[in-house]
Amino acid sequence: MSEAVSGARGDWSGFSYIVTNLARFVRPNEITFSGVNSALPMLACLLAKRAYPFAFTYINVAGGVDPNPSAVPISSSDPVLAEGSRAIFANEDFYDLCTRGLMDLCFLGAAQVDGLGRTNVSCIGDWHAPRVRLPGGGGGAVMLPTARRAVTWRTEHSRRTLVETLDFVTAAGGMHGVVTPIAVFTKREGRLVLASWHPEASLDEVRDRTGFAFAADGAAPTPPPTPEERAALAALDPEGRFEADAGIRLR
Amino acid sequence: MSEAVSGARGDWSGFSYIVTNLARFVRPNEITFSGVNSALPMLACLLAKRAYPFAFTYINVAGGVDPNPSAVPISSSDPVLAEGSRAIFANEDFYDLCTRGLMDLCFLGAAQVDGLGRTNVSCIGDWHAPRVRLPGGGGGAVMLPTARRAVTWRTEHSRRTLVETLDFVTAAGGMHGVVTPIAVFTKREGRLVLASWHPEASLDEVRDRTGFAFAADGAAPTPPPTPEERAALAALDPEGRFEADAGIRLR
Amino acid sequence: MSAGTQKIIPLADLAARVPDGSSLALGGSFLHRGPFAFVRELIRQGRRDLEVVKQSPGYDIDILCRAGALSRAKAGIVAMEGNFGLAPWYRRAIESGHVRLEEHACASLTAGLRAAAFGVPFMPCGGIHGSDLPALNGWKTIEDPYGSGEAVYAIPRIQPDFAVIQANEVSESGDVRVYGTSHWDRIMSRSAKRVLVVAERVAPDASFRDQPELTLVPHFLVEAVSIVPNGAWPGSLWPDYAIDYPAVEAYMADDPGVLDAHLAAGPEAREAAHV
Amino acid sequence: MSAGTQKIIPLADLAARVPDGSSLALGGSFLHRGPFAFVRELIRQGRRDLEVVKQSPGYDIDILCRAGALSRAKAGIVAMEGNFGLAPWYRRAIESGHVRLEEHACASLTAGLRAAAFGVPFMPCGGIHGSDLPALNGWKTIEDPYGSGEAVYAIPRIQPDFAVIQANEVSESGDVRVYGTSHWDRIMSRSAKRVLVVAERVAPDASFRDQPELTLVPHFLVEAVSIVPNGAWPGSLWPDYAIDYPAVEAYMADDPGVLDAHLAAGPEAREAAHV
Repeated sequence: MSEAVSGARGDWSGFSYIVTNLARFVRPNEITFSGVNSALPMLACLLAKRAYPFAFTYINVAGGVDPNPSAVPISSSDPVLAEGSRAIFANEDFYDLCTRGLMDLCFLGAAQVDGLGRTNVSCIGDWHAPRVRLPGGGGGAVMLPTARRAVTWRTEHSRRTLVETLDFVTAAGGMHGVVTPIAVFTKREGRLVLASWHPEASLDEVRDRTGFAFAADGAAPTPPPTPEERAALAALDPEGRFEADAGIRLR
Repeated sequence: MSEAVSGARGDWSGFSYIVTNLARFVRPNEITFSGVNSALPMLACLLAKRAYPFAFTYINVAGGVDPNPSAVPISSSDPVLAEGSRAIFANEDFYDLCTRGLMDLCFLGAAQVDGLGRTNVSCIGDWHAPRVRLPGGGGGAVMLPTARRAVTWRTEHSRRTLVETLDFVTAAGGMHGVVTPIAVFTKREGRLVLASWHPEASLDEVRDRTGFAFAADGAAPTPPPTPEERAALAALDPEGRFEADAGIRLR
Repeated sequence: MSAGTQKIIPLADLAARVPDGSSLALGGSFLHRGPFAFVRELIRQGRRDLEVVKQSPGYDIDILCRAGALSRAKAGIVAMEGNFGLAPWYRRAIESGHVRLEEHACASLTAGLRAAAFGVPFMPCGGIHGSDLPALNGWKTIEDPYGSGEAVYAIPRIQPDFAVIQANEVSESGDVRVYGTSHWDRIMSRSAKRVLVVAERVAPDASFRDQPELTLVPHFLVEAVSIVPNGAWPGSLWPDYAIDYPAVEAYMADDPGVLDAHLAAGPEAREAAHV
Repeated sequence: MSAGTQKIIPLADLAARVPDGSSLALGGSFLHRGPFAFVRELIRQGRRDLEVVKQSPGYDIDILCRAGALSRAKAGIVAMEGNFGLAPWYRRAIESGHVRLEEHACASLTAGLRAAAFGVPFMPCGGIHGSDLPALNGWKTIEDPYGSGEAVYAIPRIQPDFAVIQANEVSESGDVRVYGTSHWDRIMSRSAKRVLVVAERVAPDASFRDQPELTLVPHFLVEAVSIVPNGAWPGSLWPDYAIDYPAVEAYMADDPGVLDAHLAAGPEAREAAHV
């Protein structure tokens, strides 16, 4: 039995925690975007469409605008994500939408995040002689400063992913939220602050495993998934395939 | 009986002279463009397609690419000019094509032309207090300097249309040819020079009626229309409607 | 911009969204696929101090001048076209100083709209060198910062308050489809603060799902839509109808009562009269 | 660019037009609608010193690195995607210094292509502020010459030698049609010096005449075309086929003979073997 199904019994997997908390950044009537290399935000957007009682515009890197994909693809840029769309809103278009200030919520990937919400998706080590060459920021350097809100996620919560000092600043600007398997951060006065932690974790654990200092006043355990959120995720990943592929552990 | 038909009998109307000589600027395998307010260049491009034994790409302001219009429209921007086209190449596209240097031949309108091949399509008199507000240059200021060759026409050959000093420089740059009812100019070393004159006119008449000085070495009477050119124009304007609307007189 | 709400409203309500003083990017070109019923409705509602932003306006700018509704224009070329020559009321409005023109090349106007669409303060534009337009408009050149030696004119951002697009078909949610050339409608719809649409008809959502590539403007960029059959009259709307030349000719007459008679002859007015 | 000539040629001839050292804008994104048969053919022909210009390359850039055919890249994000993670041979090529990367944001790369397409030496690009990328690439800011106080990054013109587009359908003359998202193919086709196309099939000219609005690249911008059914394998080509995940997984194995076996398994190789 998959963790997605077990999640429905009461414990809250890291996979479900990330997808659900990404979805909770979606707001009514806004324009929300998910990109390449972004299976978890793609699932979050599809979850929000199913679980929340409000309308919003979901656009994605496959050119889809409020699509009705016949299947949930492994690749978050799969053209099936434009299936059922009444328009193709292709790459130039959604980047321009963002730079002219109309992208309400944008999910962007990161390898490292610092306490200012800046990201590194370029390299581990020196850029010119990297220990690891990472994918690169894709939309980041342009979208992070220009989207109204940008949100990222890390499947590992550790001092190597949530760092005091980035190896390289791929993108800077308005990161509004960060979700990990055990915590949700939001931004306040230019710095990431803890909004909530996984009910099975604790403030101390989050501090221990985070490389940057952060405020936590007002933070509390994350409200558990609603029945609608659970049902939506179960419907999107009935076999637990995405959950298994993601391989996310709380610890 | 229309002048177009009478033109087929031997004399050469100003209308036929302009259309035919505009068409003669079209070269094999090139990209040629006709725009708004440009019935004569539109007819010239359609004539070239019918009369000349070579292929070229005809694009127009209606988005057409080598169209097969079911009728020749009165308006040179009529969407019928995209009929039969296998692509729509819309306004942004053809302007960009020109600015990046790929527009081989571009027909551009003018009210006044000077000896440098610059044009005024903006005003008669002072721009800020014009005696006559003219249409404006449309493509001119961008296309004239960036097209490989630009050609214009005037339906009146006079010292008020072919001037020593423009009232306003709407567009400057590479005007390669000018056709009037009685003359064809081309550009040499930065100035318009006479290439040929209407067989019923003369070099003296052209000098008399032209406001700018020009060289005329090598100029001669314009070769009369070929049977193919006559037949093509007759087919495009079988009723002489365009000829009548244009109302062009040699004198 | 809202998602999923009912966007199809009467033409009078659509035009009522435009306050006095607004700048309007109008779709189409000359007598082709312009939002002409919309423009007439603005006149009926007595709108004043408008600005037209359009590369090649004609009938639309002329009738706005004739009605005294216009104070400013940004345009590349203005004419009635189709043998009708200059736009006479526009011409007089400029010559008399009642309307202030910012004269453009079509492509420089597009460049200004691109700056708005791309979210940058200015846009380099090819050509223009040697023209008197830059001095007129205060356009500045920028040297290529990468040392090519090229200097290019920078056109300042142009962000109209509204883009008004005349379309063939919309979906029930306001997705916009246009046949034939899209003129500058795409960049207008991406640069304006708000997008209004007048369409000939509603087409089934399924037809948009079948060919989403044909959609020029997705619904979420569209604020509201009116359905006005023959709304581009007296102009053309490909492939549905051609220019009504006799109607344009009648409009051109400079006699008392002509404007009122013309406004009354608009298909949207005759439709409203039946209600 | 020629008009009306026969443009459809064998894939080997198409790839032979690309000299060593060329820069190539490759259409599609990650594993979707990329000109992958073309890329494999370049490898078979032993091409060297190539540059890939693409916002989101993956399999294409990885296999070129694996074959030692690449020396430079301009890219925004590079990954195999679809659970395969990083592109391993690309990663090694960068880490070892065998390939020189100009790292972009996807939109900055688009801005550079736009500069080429629009015929200007540079293009302002939104965002970027605060990133280390400008220092890396020597990108300069330009103050808005119209006094807004905004400073914007100028991206230098990027003009690839070739754009190579993987299409669903072409007309007999080389008009190009793509279904679903066009990714960055449009701007690639307008910025490169030469445009080559690989298509699944030829569709009748009449179908292009019926819906000219669907044509992404008109024939006169296209130099030559090859017809290669399944040419985007092992990637997807909507709506005809999806990613062949087992084939990608087999490709990922770091064992001797894997690259050769993979090249031999390409539909274009199997087709050629039958000739």
